[in-house]
Amino acid sequence: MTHSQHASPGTRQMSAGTQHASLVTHHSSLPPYPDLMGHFGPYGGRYVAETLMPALLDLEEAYQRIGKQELFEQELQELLQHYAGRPTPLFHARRLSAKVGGASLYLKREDLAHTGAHKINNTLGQALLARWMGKQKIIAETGAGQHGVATATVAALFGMECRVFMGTEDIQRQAANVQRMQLLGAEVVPVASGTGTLKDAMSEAIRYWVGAVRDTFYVIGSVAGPHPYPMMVRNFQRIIGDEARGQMLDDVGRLPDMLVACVGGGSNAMGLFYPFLEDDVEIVGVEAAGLGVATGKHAATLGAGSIGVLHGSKSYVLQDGDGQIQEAHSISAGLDYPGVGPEHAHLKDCGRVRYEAIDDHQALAAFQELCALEGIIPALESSHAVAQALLEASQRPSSYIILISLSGRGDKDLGIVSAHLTGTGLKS
Amino acid sequence: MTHSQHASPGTRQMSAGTQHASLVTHHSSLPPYPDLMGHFGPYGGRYVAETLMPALLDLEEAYQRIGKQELFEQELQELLQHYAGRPTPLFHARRLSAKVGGASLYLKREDLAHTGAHKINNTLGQALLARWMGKQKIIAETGAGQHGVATATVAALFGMECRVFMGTEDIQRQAANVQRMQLLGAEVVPVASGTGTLKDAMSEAIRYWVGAVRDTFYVIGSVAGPHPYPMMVRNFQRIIGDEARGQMLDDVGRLPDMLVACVGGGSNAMGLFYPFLEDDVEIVGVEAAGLGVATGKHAATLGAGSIGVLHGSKSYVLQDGDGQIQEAHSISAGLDYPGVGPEHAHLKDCGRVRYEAIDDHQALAAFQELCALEGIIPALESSHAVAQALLEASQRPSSYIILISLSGRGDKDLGIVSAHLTGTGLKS
Amino acid sequence: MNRIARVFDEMRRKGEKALVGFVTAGDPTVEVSMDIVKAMCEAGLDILELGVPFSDPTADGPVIQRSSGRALKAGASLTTVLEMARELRHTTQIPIVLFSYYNPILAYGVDRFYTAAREADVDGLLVVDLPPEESAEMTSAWTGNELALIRLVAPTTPPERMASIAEKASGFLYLVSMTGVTGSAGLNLDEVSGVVGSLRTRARGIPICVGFGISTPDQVRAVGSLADGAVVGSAFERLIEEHLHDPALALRMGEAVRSLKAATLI
Amino acid sequence: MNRIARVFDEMRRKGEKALVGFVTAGDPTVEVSMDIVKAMCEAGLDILELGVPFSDPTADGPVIQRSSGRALKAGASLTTVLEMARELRHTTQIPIVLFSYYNPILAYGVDRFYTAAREADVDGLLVVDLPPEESAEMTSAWTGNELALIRLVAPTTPPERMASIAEKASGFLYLVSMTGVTGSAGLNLDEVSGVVGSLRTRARGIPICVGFGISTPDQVRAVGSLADGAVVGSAFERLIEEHLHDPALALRMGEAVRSLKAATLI
Ligand SMILES: Cc1ncc(COP(=O)(O)O)c(C=O)c1O
Ligand SMILES: Cc1ncc(COP(=O)(O)O)c(C=O)c1O
Repeated sequence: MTHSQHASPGTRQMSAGTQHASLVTHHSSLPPYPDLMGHFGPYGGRYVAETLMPALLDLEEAYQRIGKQELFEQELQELLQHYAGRPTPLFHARRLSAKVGGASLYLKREDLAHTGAHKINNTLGQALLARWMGKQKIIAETGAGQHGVATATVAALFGMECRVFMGTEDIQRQAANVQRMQLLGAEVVPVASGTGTLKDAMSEAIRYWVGAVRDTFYVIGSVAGPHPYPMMVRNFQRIIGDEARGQMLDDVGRLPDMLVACVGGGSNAMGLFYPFLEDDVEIVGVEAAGLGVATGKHAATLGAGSIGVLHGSKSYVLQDGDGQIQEAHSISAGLDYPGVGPEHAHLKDCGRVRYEAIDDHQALAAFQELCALEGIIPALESSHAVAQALLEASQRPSSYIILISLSGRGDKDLGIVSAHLTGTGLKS
Repeated sequence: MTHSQHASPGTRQMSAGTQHASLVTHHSSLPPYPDLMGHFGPYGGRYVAETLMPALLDLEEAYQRIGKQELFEQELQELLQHYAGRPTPLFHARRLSAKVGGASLYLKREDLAHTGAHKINNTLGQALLARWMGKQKIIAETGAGQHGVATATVAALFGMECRVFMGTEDIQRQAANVQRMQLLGAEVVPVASGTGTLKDAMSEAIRYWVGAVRDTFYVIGSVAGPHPYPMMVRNFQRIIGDEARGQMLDDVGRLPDMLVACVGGGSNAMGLFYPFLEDDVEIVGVEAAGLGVATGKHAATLGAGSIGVLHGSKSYVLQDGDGQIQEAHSISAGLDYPGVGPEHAHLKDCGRVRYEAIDDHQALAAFQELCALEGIIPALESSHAVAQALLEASQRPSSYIILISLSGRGDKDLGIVSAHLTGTGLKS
Repeated sequence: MNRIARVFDEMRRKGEKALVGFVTAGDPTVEVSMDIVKAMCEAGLDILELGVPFSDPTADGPVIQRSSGRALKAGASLTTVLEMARELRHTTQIPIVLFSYYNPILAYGVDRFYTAAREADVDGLLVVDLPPEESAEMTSAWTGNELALIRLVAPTTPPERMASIAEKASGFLYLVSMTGVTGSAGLNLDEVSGVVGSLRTRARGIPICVGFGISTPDQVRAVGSLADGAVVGSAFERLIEEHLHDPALALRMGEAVRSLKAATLI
Repeated sequence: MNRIARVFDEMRRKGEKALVGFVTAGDPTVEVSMDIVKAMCEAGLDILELGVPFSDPTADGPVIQRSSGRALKAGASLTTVLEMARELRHTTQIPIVLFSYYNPILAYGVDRFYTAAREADVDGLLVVDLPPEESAEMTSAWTGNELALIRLVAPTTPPERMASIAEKASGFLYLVSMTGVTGSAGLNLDEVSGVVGSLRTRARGIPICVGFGISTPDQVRAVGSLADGAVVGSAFERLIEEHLHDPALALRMGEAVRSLKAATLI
């Protein structure tokens, strides 16, 4: 998407048909990736049991074939606009900027997308692809429940059968989202194995898929999993960055100086970052430091993990010396994952993106700041990005612009937040 | 807003500066109203204690003076677009339409507005006006908590002190919204008097205002209360109808045949209806029939009430023979009010709008239908409109278009819905 | 000359100020309420304000809200209040002013109310939520003008507005002492003095009574030094509430009136 | 000729089919696991698959998930498994195939693993989540090719893909009997027969063993009539789970092997 497509200032336009069409984009500074095998440098790939390989090859073929068709593009754009509420606004957070007394902060408002997070961009894309491929059953894993809700939502919209795998621990801490999925007609399958969180939900979804692969489409919720998912999800999410890029040019007349997004699996971050990779823009991904990286109770996969293979792709993972996957910890269920999308691993290694980590306490404080200063209740996931942006902003002049991915709204987190605020005496 | 302003199909535009500028609109079929005293036919007016009269006169003067200024308009449009997420989409609910097998149903997606309902349109307008008037303190009443949240939100955005009055009964059934308001920095004042619901919250807000009128702006949440509120709130909400009208013309090429909206105080309904009043469009307002109008446990003020004066204006009210206000009942806290905006009373009397009532059971069924068929979880308030639209649609051909105001999202209602579905065996 | 005017004439002659007493009619029961009101009149009250209970009294603080609630529970209504007034006339010539929200009157029927109030020999009416802007619809339906229409003036009322209110007022002007609902604390005599002064020059000779926040003889005396009368309401209702089941309640109310009335004799 | 090839040669000669037995190494403890494995080998098992426990076994059903969990809790790791293999070699010449997910090997170091596996005299390796597309990165780091790389073929594998898989395979081809994780029920012999037939024409003579869902002697016999061997896994793990604290556990496992092995003698 070029600037000319956002030419009329003050209006919110959507140019149909181009946002995710370029499946492989060529960067001057970065080699084209992923390659045909789904590798982002040494990362990515397809590390799955043979039963699934043919399905992944089919999926990639179908995505490359269908995803490029104009009619598919049109349908998807229609849905993004009329159903998901795109484009989402770009908001200049003036009071937050003033408070921090440094750079100017802008928020890309994915919290206003239907179902309350960026996840819907991807589930609409994948479910539409499933429909074009003639699949009537979809499954998904979910942690915070946001991807589960977004999947259940599109399943309802398309009249598909939907099963969502969710850890028993997460079912407890995200009860409202469980109810939402059920109202939307999805079956929520509790996963008690392992730590009962997102990692185990994803493992279980893969297991189920192994058995149901012939007629079931697996809607993965982030830029993780085997190829073509990291590429495909990034392409469905790049609308965040494409829109934001155009909006910055329209509203401010220039690109931001920095992008900040939280990184769980990494889809909202890739969605925002991708269209800016060739620009002269600093890019920061923010992982969850949980109780602190030093305590071992965190989800800073890129910051403190090592290279491994989990859930079908090679990337950074949290693991012990024996290659056993470690439990992650974060106050936000959506970041509580010991893996990360392979493209992030690559962007880290080649230095294009800087990855930082924000702990539970900092995230909560940023959550409260945004509530009190701008009247926006962010998701705890997104609060990590806000917290990092506040740190960055404080060291920069007011002419410096930081664009934050506000990946979701915090309604789902009210229970957790109040428990923490009461428990820790952080009460505002 | 004229059609020409929505000329480019497929794009979502916002024309700055015109939506609510015409404070008094002249209808060919209806006399211009309200008159200078705030009367809509025999309804409306200012029935308040003398202490408040000067404030109301000031407010009206300020609104007429400031509301017309281009800079005010611009600021408001900016906020509506970049903060509240306007324009909200128009969505063709194909599966719902197919299921009912009659008219085509379109949804105006106020559920996607920031804070999850149309209420933000009005609170942005009023809080901005308060700011222009130099007031730093705002108060509000709330029932479902949506107006309270929307008020607390703009208070945070503008750095204002905010107090929200809420019935103790409603505090119980809308606990999440209480928490949201508190996180946003508002003080939620529990009102135990009377029935502990919206009516009493509004009475208490008025009482508080009587004492604090010199420096406090009262942000009323619907087209109720004394003049100029019914007119002002309608004008701040007419953006719903202005947008929808343009979107219908752009997307479908013609106006809808029917509008349907739920009526609590009546603000989302007036917001949608107002720009269509002179058009050849059937208009239906939907009140809450609660357990059934015959049981006496309902909120069908226009349908089963009589003329009276409540909370500062003359309109229909639910009252006994002695003029004592009766308790309303509805499964949806936002419709649970024994009064209704005076403009609706007028539109009823002059026959321009037909008012119907939908009971708890029907609303719940429509709630479930919309969840399961379209992946949209509506507010219980909005579910009343959906239910009525389904009834209307079933008796009409597929060429007939019904536009429904989806006034809010249902996240706030999950607890109530699940309690009812379990309790009544309605479980889908 | 009606009873209200006569009282203020008399006060002026005697060098006294008027003690205006408000109680909700029917609180705690219609019978006890009658006893209370009679005792108050016998104790020397100058003007009686009989409150019509209403479900949603937006201008009243908690004390009168609860009193209204008790009266409604006891079955009181505008009809009851009119009956009480009629019965009171058998024993007293005190000016009776009905104090009501508009809705009970509207539900009763505005013209029917006028007739009934006159039949009951009521002297005046104060409708707390009916400002001059809206009151024409009531008065124009009246079949005469023998009912004094008491008007409220608030501390927020600008001078020009005072004048136009006074123009339509009769009986007396009820000056609200502060911004707040009934029963609020914090009477500020300096402020009241200023507003009374401002109102006096625009009152066309209509007597001015000050109400809200007045509960002690000292306050009555102080207000009496500024205006033509003092209205006491919540203080009486508080007494009722504190002695709901006390058989000597009426006696106590009489005593309270006596001690307040004594403070009006300057 | 390595041990795996030798076994299939021998089977062919004897007119038997191979019984391939899978157990998770270290379940329930490393010691008991050694006893179990020894007993199984003594009881006539033809090929031993030693499972490397992994925290996130995405291709395994609940039984092997739990077994993996027990082994991890007991402290087992790839190092332990290699040690177990080395120790086993003191008492048996049975072909030992390590069955692992890729991550433990990656963490151990791919080249280091190759050396250690050869030192332990391991014969083959099956990495369940390493399809041919990705396996070059492992094998190219290997310092030799003495480790047979067992390949999976699934019912979803299209014919051309079977051929290309077979091309890179050595030891034997592991044909997954059904779409599903380990321990799934519902073995469909007609389907298996079709897939075996299809695979056979593309297998370049590499023996074919069928696994997943095989737990009874009848099933072993039936599969034996179609392929070169039957793999039994979850059935053994279920037995371990049911007799976790039974001192006769190893004996029972041996008995189970004997009764299944009997069914391979067609
Ligand atoms: C609001 C929100 N933001 C971020 C995330 C993390 O996912 P990702 O890193 O893929 O954007 C989640 C996951 O649930 C989420 O709900
Ligand atoms: C979603 C929603 N719709 C409708 C209403 C009713 O208000 P009104 O009739 O003013 O639109 C409310 C009130 O809380 C609401 O939250």
